Amino acid sequence: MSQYQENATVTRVEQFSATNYRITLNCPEIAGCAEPGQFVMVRTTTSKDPLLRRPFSIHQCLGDGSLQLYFKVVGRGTDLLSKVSPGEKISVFGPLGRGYRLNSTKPAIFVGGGMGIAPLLFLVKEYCRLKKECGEDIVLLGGRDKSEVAPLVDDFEVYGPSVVASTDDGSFGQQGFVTELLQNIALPPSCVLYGCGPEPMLKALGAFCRDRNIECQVSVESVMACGMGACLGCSRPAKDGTYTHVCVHGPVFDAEKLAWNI
Amino acid sequence: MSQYQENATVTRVEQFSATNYRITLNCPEIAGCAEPGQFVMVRTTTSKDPLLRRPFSIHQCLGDGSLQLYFKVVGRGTDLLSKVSPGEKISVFGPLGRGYRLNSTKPAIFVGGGMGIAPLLFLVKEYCRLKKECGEDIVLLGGRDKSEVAPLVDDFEVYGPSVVASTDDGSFGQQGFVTELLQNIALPPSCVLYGCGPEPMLKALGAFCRDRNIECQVSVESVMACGMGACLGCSRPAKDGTYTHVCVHGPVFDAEKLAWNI
Amino acid sequence: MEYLAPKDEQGPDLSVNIGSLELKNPVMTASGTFGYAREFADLMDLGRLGAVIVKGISLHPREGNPPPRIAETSCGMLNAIGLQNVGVDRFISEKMGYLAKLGVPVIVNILGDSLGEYEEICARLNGVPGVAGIEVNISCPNVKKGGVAFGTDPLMAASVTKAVKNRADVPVMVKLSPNVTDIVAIARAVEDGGADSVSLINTLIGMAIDLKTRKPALANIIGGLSGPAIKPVALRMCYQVARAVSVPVIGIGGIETATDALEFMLAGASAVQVGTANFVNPRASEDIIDGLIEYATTEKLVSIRSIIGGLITE
Amino acid sequence: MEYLAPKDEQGPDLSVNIGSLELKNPVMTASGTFGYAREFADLMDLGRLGAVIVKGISLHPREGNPPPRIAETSCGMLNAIGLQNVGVDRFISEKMGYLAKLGVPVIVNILGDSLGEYEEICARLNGVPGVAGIEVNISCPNVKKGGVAFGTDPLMAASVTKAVKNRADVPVMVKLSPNVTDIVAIARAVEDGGADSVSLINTLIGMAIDLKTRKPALANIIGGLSGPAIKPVALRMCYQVARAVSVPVIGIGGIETATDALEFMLAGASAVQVGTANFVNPRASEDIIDGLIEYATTEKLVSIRSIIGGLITE
Ligand SMILES: Cc1cc2nc3c(=O)[nH]c(=O)nc-3n(C[C@H](O)[C@H](O)[C@H](O)COP(=O)(O)OP(=O)(O)OC[C@H]3O[C@@H](n4cnc5c(N)ncnc54)[C@H](O)[C@@H]3O)c2cc1C
Ligand SMILES: Cc1cc2nc3c(=O)[nH]c(=O)nc-3n(C[C@H](O)[C@H](O)[C@H](O)COP(=O)(O)OP(=O)(O)OC[C@H]3O[C@@H](n4cnc5c(N)ncnc54)[C@H](O)[C@@H]3O)c2cc1C
Ligand SMILES: Cc1cc2nc3c(=O)[nH]c(=O)nc-3n(C[C@H](O)[C@H](O)[C@H](O)COP(=O)(O)O)c2cc1C
Ligand SMILES: Cc1cc2nc3c(=O)[nH]c(=O)nc-3n(C[C@H](O)[C@H](O)[C@H](O)COP(=O)(O)O)c2cc1C
Ligand code: FES
Ligand code: FES
Repeated sequence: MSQYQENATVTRVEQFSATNYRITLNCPEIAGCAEPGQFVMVRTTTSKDPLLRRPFSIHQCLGDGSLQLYFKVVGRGTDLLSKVSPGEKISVFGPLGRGYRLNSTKPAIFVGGGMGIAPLLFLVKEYCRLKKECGEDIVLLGGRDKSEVAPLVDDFEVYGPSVVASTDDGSFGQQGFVTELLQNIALPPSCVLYGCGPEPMLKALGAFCRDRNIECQVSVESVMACGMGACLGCSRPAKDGTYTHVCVHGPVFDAEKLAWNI
Repeated sequence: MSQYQENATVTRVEQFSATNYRITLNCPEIAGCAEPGQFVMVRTTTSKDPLLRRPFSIHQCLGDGSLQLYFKVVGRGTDLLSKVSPGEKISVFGPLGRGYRLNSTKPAIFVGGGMGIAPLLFLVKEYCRLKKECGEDIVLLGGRDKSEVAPLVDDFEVYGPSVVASTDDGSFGQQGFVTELLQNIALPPSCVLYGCGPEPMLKALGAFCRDRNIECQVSVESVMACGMGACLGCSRPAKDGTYTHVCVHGPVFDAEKLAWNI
Repeated sequence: MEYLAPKDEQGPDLSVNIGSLELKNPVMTASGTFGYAREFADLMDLGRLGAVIVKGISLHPREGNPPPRIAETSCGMLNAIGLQNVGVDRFISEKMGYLAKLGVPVIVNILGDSLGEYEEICARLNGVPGVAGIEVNISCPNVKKGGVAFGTDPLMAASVTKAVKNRADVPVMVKLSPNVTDIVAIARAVEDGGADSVSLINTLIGMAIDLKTRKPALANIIGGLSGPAIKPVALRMCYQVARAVSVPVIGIGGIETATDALEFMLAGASAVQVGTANFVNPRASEDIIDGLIEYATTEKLVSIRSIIGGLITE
Repeated sequence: MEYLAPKDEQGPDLSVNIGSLELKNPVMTASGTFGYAREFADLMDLGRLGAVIVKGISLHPREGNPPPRIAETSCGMLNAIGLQNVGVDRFISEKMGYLAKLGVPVIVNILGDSLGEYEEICARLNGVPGVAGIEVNISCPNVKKGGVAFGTDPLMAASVTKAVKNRADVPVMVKLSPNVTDIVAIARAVEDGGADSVSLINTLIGMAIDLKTRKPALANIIGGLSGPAIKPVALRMCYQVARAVSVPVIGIGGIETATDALEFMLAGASAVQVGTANFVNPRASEDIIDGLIEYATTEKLVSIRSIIGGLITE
């Protein structure tokens, strides 16, 4: 698992809603070895304020050495990132962490909530590539409103799985949480579930899968300073009472291994 | 003397050389009451780093509420300022300090070295406007090379005075310092000299004028935090042994009143 | 006095009490960063301030340090003004007239090299119209005790507090230095000495060097660090002191926005002072007051006082 | 040992001496910010470092503090890792093997709650191949003395230094806390206690609050402030200590570039440590080494040592 620090050129900026953006970066070294579920640390400014890099899941790796990030503006770092223009350079460092373990013989359910959709596109693409035929696989996408989900549906469908969507306000797909969608679908036998999204959703996914004895891998977040195991800042309680570190032991964990604080 | 803090819109960015820029800002309140030799404090970023505003002489006030700055990139603040684009907004606060006292009955020599050229354009314009006829007045402009001086010559000549230039490398006008030009021109009787530029040049102007009993007003620099008399940071030794404050007592002083440290 | 008008009837109640001093809102301007207020008259409505704290005043005028006196650092600045000021007599005759008419409590920051100097300044300020309080800067060196700052030793800090309290006819706020091992010990000593409130922090001692010239950036070599860079230290000290003393605490250090001010209040500050931010945005203190009104309105606070010390630490 | 190769024959002489420890250049990585070096192997040439200082090691493993452990502040960050580490035995068995092969001096940062713990860690490190020095973190609370940090009292600082010196078979660097009234007094005490060098500064104690949740940003409430924000304080302390002691001083605090490193050296540091910058730019320490080579070349320095203490203060 090699890691690279690249001065990536921004090649495209897409704005999906007032706060949601997708940017495409040319960083061939990172894109060349990234795996689904891994993340990168991005410098959003050349100033010393904000000082630290920001972690973002790898949304997609394209064959031409590009890598995409899908993100929401929540603070100063993401605000700065949303304002980059094609041609600008930003420092990106990765790929980092442990991604999803791909089990290409089993049918899969992919559940993404809000920005948790980000890593799933790369995951679905790789999963379907390995599995060749993934018509039985299901992608559940949940968001606040239409603008958070709709622009991505085609990107998922192109790989073959069926895509079902929900929104909090009912403006697209079913109204409600993505976990409600899950209750209502017919699960393929001996499937595996891959999730990413807010903590309450991941906790619910974990409980759902435990009840049904389904393997459940989730990608979680944490405050991070280094993103690569050097600062020990990204600790999070594990079920065995110890701390695990999201940047090196995760961000993807077996839901069973984690302790949920909420 | 009113002061305003305006969120000025950048309307034009001109690049004269690798390091020299002129930007035009729309800030009607400040432009509406500024006097030649006064300055403004500019925020070059919305980040907290660099934290403080930067002082810049008012290069020109145009009738339409615009104000121009002419500056050289020497560090991070000026670098950021050189990268603004038309349409962007930056916070400008002023007009500040005491400008040149205009003596419109006397013939005038204007001497600008390097970025010291900046305030002189506004000064020459106002001087010539008050005096109506300024064919006897002389503008001496000195710079490192052609790119620092040549683009501005027309802007001065349009107001009527004769313009003589020198450059350190001889690429435009006479080779040498602008103070050498001064030695060689015929001074109109009972003239007044207005200077702005590096300290050694100003010191030399002061000595030159003292010898000839000519009134000499110079604009000097200092580190500044507030630009308006609140921090007492911009002190500079005066000839009487006290400290004077560049932002409120200057930046224009009678050369006679200052102590020169160099 | 008219400036004690407790609250603005139009909006939420922002008034706070600093002991016997009632302020219409918790936003004051920090000493040395707001001149004598007049400098800001064009740029904001001075009458809206909770209080104005003026540049430190000594018994005799001081010329201050040679330049450069200022250097920028990452998210902060260093200053070594050297306590330049006009001296207490000229302050009263030249500056207090204007200040007294603002309709805002004026707190006079004072400094001295000996107990006697502190006492004498208080004596001269007694009865001067418009003076609503005294802030005692104890970061100054005690010339009689070998130049160790009054503010670094609990006994010395207590003695200067007592001296000022004995003389002053207005409430006394003591301003603590952060350059100490145990700020809580100093705060307690000052409280025991009779301080009506404590304000903190003054600047951290720092230094900057210009590699090109190989010289210190300040002629004085060392100076005081202020601005957003020091906010975490200020917030921590404020929190620790507020839990340890029962007099009101005034938070200072890197406050630029209403959010910053509210964080200090959560940590236990009854009011705040805005310093370096005045240079970055001359309207900073008024913007903070507006931000507090907005916050109190959105959060439906009956009074801004309800958030003082409201940090949830379970 | 091969890592004592004094200089890179290709470029200017960057070698410096920290007492008996000769480093091929003055750039080390600060404890707790560089893991156990392996984490950075892909991102830079570890073999170029002047020295590696590893995460603080205690006698027994420590789990560290609950999350959140980190918060960003203006030009800085707070951490309350809680000294999480694998303990000295697992450090030796699991980490030293890799480190010893880097060809770079490895300095082990150690911490304890009592003199006995410090002594025992030294005893276990004695003779371990690759350990070139010990850095003693004295910012930890002394459990026997009511939890007051060893580093805040000159007598306690001296006693921990003596204890470590008596046991250690390698040079001892003592790392000073900046959260004190008089860092010079601590530095002198530590020098008298036998320290071969002093490194400074450790983090300033700070705090951050999240207004939205009304909670501290760190679960531990307070934490250590590092990064560019603290550089002016670090530089000042470095300057003061370097003038007061005769052992080598190692500068730490907000160093991100070769310019920063050179400023510390002008202030009197014989070497520097790079901390938080490793997070911002994982190649920071190597970039600094490149920058020093460039500076030494441009300035035609026979040796980088010639600028140590070269600040011009006339
Ligand atoms: C492994 C990993 C992968 C991630 N992948 C993505 C991704 O693909 N797309 C994406 O949009 N984000 C992702 N995040 C979250 C992202 O890193 C943060 O949103 C970002 O760091 C916020 O930076 P900021 O400067 O804008 O906000 P800050 O100024 O740091 O914070 C602003 C406010 O937002 C809050 N905040 C911080 N992080 C989050 C968050 N994650 N969600 C909501 N509020 C937050 C803060 O508490 C604060 O109140 C990921 C995080 C991790 C750890
Ligand atoms: C009243 C006044 C009017 C001014 N008018 C103008 C003007 O019209 N045009 C203009 O270009 N500049 C002008 N200046 C200078 C200008 O303010 C500085 O160049 C600017 O603040 C530098 O900011 P920075 O962040 O780019 O550099 P910094 O990062 O602050 O400094 C970078 C390096 O440049 C050096 N430096 C700082 N100031 C100067 C300077 N004045 N000249 C050369 N080197 C410097 C510093 O010592 C440092 O080594 C004026 C200054 C004053 C006080
Ligand atoms: C230029 C300047 C001058 C100052 N002068 C004084 C002073 O005279 N007396 C005093 O008690 N504090 C003085 N201070 C300290 C401030 O009042 C305040 O305590 C400190 O700057 C921290 O707040 P800030 O980070 O908001 O600036 C001064 C600060 C600055 C920046
Ligand atoms: C995340 C983190 C962990 C740290 N852990 C230790 C430690 O274990 N032992 C120690 O002596 N210092 C520790 N430090 C302090 C640093 O070594 C250094 O002294 C401090 O961060 C200042 O330098 P900087 O501004 O370059 O980061 C730690 C700092 C950080 C940011
Ligand atoms: S973010 Fe630094 S160890 Fe995980
Ligand atoms: S710059 Fe603040 S007083 Fe002149």
